[in-house]
Amino acid sequence: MKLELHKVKVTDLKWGDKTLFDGGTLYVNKAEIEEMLLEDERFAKVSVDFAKPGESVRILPVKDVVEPRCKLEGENEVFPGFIGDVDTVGCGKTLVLSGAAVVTCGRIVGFQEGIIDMSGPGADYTPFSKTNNVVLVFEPKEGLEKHEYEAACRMAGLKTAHYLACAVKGAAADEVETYELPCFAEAMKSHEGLPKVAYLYMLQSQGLLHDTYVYGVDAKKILPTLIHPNEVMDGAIVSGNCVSACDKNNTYSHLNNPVIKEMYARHGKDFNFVGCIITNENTTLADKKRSSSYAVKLARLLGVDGLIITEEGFGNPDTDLIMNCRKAEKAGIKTVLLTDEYAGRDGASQSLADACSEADAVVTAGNANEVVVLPKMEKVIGFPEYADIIAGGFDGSLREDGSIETEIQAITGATNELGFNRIAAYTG
Amino acid sequence: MPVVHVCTIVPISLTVGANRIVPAVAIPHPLGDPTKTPEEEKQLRKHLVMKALKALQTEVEDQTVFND
Amino acid sequence: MAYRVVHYINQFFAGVGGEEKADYRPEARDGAVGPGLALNGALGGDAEIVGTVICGDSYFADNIEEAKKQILELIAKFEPDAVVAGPAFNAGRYGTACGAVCEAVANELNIPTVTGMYEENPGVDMFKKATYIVKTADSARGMKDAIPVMAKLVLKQLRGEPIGKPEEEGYIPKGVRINYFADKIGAVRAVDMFVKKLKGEPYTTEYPMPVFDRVPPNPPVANLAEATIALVTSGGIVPKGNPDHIEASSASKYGEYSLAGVESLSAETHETAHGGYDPTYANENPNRVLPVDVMRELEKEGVIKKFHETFYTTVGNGTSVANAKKFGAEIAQKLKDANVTAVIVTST
Amino acid sequence: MFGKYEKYKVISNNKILEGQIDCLEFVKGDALSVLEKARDYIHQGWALLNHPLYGNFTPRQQPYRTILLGLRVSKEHKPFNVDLESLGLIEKSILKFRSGMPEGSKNPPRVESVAEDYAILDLYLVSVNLNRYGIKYDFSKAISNGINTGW
Repeated sequence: MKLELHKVKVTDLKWGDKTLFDGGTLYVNKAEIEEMLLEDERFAKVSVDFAKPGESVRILPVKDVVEPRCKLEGENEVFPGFIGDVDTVGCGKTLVLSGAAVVTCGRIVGFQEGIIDMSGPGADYTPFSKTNNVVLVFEPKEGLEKHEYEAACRMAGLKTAHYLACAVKGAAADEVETYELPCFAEAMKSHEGLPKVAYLYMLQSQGLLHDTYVYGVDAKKILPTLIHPNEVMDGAIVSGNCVSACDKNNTYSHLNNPVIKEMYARHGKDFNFVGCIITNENTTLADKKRSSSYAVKLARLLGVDGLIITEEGFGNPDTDLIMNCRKAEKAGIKTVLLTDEYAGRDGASQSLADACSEADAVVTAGNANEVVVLPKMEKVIGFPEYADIIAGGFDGSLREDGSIETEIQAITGATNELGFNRIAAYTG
Repeated sequence: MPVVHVCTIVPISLTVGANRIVPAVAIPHPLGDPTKTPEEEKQLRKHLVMKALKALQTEVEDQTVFND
Repeated sequence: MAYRVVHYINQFFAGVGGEEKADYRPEARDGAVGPGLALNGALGGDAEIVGTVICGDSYFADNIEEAKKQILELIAKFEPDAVVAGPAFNAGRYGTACGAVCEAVANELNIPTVTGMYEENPGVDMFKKATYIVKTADSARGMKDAIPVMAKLVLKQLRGEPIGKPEEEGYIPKGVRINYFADKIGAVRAVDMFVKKLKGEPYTTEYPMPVFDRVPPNPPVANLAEATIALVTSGGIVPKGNPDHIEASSASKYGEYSLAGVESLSAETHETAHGGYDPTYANENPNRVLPVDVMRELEKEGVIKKFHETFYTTVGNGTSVANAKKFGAEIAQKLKDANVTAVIVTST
Repeated sequence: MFGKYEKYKVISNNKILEGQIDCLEFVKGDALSVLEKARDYIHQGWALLNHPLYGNFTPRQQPYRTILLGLRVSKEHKPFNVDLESLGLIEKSILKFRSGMPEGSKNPPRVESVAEDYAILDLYLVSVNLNRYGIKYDFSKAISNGINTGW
């Protein structure tokens, strides 16, 4: 499968009568978006706003972040099962508005959503302080159930991302990246002498408001399966969860999965990257056992020498991570794990809820309990009063002067376990 | 000075590095069984302690679990 | 104005005398004394040793609470901005005193502290969480190397500068996880580590998993009929009312209780302090956890020579490995001193 | 696999489940007391069917816990046969809860204002597992139990 990402660099956002792209600026027709989204009867109100890098702006509570993409050539459309049909994606050409993002913002449950600061110390922690954000703020119809509201917000984010990308069709790409991996028959024969490796990609799948979708299918209902990394770049994996902001993989980070990117970069040099296995993180122990065994079995069928394993979330997924690691290592497959930590505010508690001696190569995305103070911003998009109850925040965290004292758990993408950020931790 | 560990959850004892291990009855009552009569229960306890003493008299080279 | 530093040292380094002077009582002197002169130099004028507090190692060890109080008062009088203790190298009592003084200063005066010890000094395990302990050689020959590292750490704290990784700054890890921004993103670090692991090259995990120790087995009891057997339990059996208030979980202490004249435990005399299991059965009949009735019987029957009349008890539930190790070492020493032949440890 | 338990037990302090499930043992108390109750049953041979740390909450965030237990169908059932995996998990989870409790407890989140959210989210997460094991309950009744406030 071969996929070209045609990247158009967005450096500024402006309101316009027509949504179009000109000289690095994305002009956005606000009314058109609001109208489009209000077609969904589940919303009572939708408003659109901008948040750009360096501005004194805070967005909260943030649900998801999506990068605008659409197909230029090839079968189907991006986000299969939501925007596109359920047919295969990952081939042909895809337009990417790099440097831009759609941020969805609304109170689904009164906690578990995140904060994005566009400047100040908080901006160092979130990857989305560096993107030009089109922010969607929702209010639901009265009496709408939470999981229905989540589905509506999810769909609205994807729709808007697709809409923005479609309006830019025809613009010259600043950069074209090509991603190609051959079929297994060929992959097994190529790059003789290099170890064969795969990526084991864990997806949050604990239940309503804690789910991830693969081609529109709820990931808790899948058995671990193979996916081509190019499919992920076309939006085959969509986030549908409202779990802790710092370490849920929002749709943006699935689309731009840095592990996939880096494994492609080293493919043919340091190893032979043969593919991705996706697995889930269910809450019944029987499912955990079945999925970890099945995922490792797939790795064995592929005959790989090594697996990079990334976790999503914390707590019970630590058990999935350790099961995956232990079963792979017992099968003679070398593993590296990517996780984050909950070591307490003083950093003195046990970081993970599970452990095994086989897990001897771990990369950490930092301690999510670290406390930071986020100074007052001139403008707040969303609902500032929720700072108090957002995960990681606590009573009194929204101070009278408008600053927020919080654990970085509340910052969107702060301890992303796909390894999106530079943050790490050591034992001091 | 040899030590014997009488405990219910043998795998934990193995993990923490005990060298002589005698499995016990149950977590809330490692050396007893409330479903038995007091006499039977004491017999059971004595049996376990004797097993522990036997373990203390046994030469071991590695972690050893003393089953019946 | 230079920061004010107080230096704590023992009688030996103060030039008072050796072991024969180890009961020397706490005393304060103005300015730097002994190793303090070198330390003062290393502080380079940004900070100055305004006073030195001296205490004999035995006096401290024998009167810990009282000594701590006296020393703290003497230190406070100098109105310091920071306290440096030692370095104590491999001297166990001195190391413990340095650690305890630093801990008390941090808690009571809320100012930065630094000490220095050899890795195997027992003070390290006891106080590494409470203060920065610079890693030193095992004897005073390491003074020259230790002083500048300690000076740098105290200055960094005084100036509010971030303290780097233990290997960069030369201190023994406190065991707390600290965030920092690495040069590369996590995914790149993971793939780098992955390539090294695949090639069999050395790599360092960013999060070491908790590990457990192993000890070689001890030789067996040769003659049981001549043996003294002791009971130790992590099942939390204590005299009724839990006189020492051993915690239901995360125990910070163990209990040491006499069984002189006790033939069997009962619901009237003993109970469990353990919060990790349903206590109904243990409270009904504590012999179910600590088999005193059977031990007495075996003693009478001559199967064993003697049942050791002191038992040791703690709560295994959630108790930190460091505490458990400390309890274990102390209990083992006491049993050894009492000429116990072998031990039965019971756990729930 | 899913049919090998002869009995189920649901232990919960989630008030919206009260009266909705036949095998429910309702615990009046905090989340930790639910875990401790479950642990006592595990010590007596019950197996844990869902991970006690379900949902991505730090222990001091989520006031509700609902734990599913199953008793194995076994001819030679030993009374005190402990399921080690269950035991390990419940112990680790209790430790997590204990270590997480003191932290911030001086400033707990304003739970009252979001208590209903917490209760409903707990139901959402646990309903997947209840369905999995065919444990009957009335989802919409429980939800309407919970909705006292709009959002």
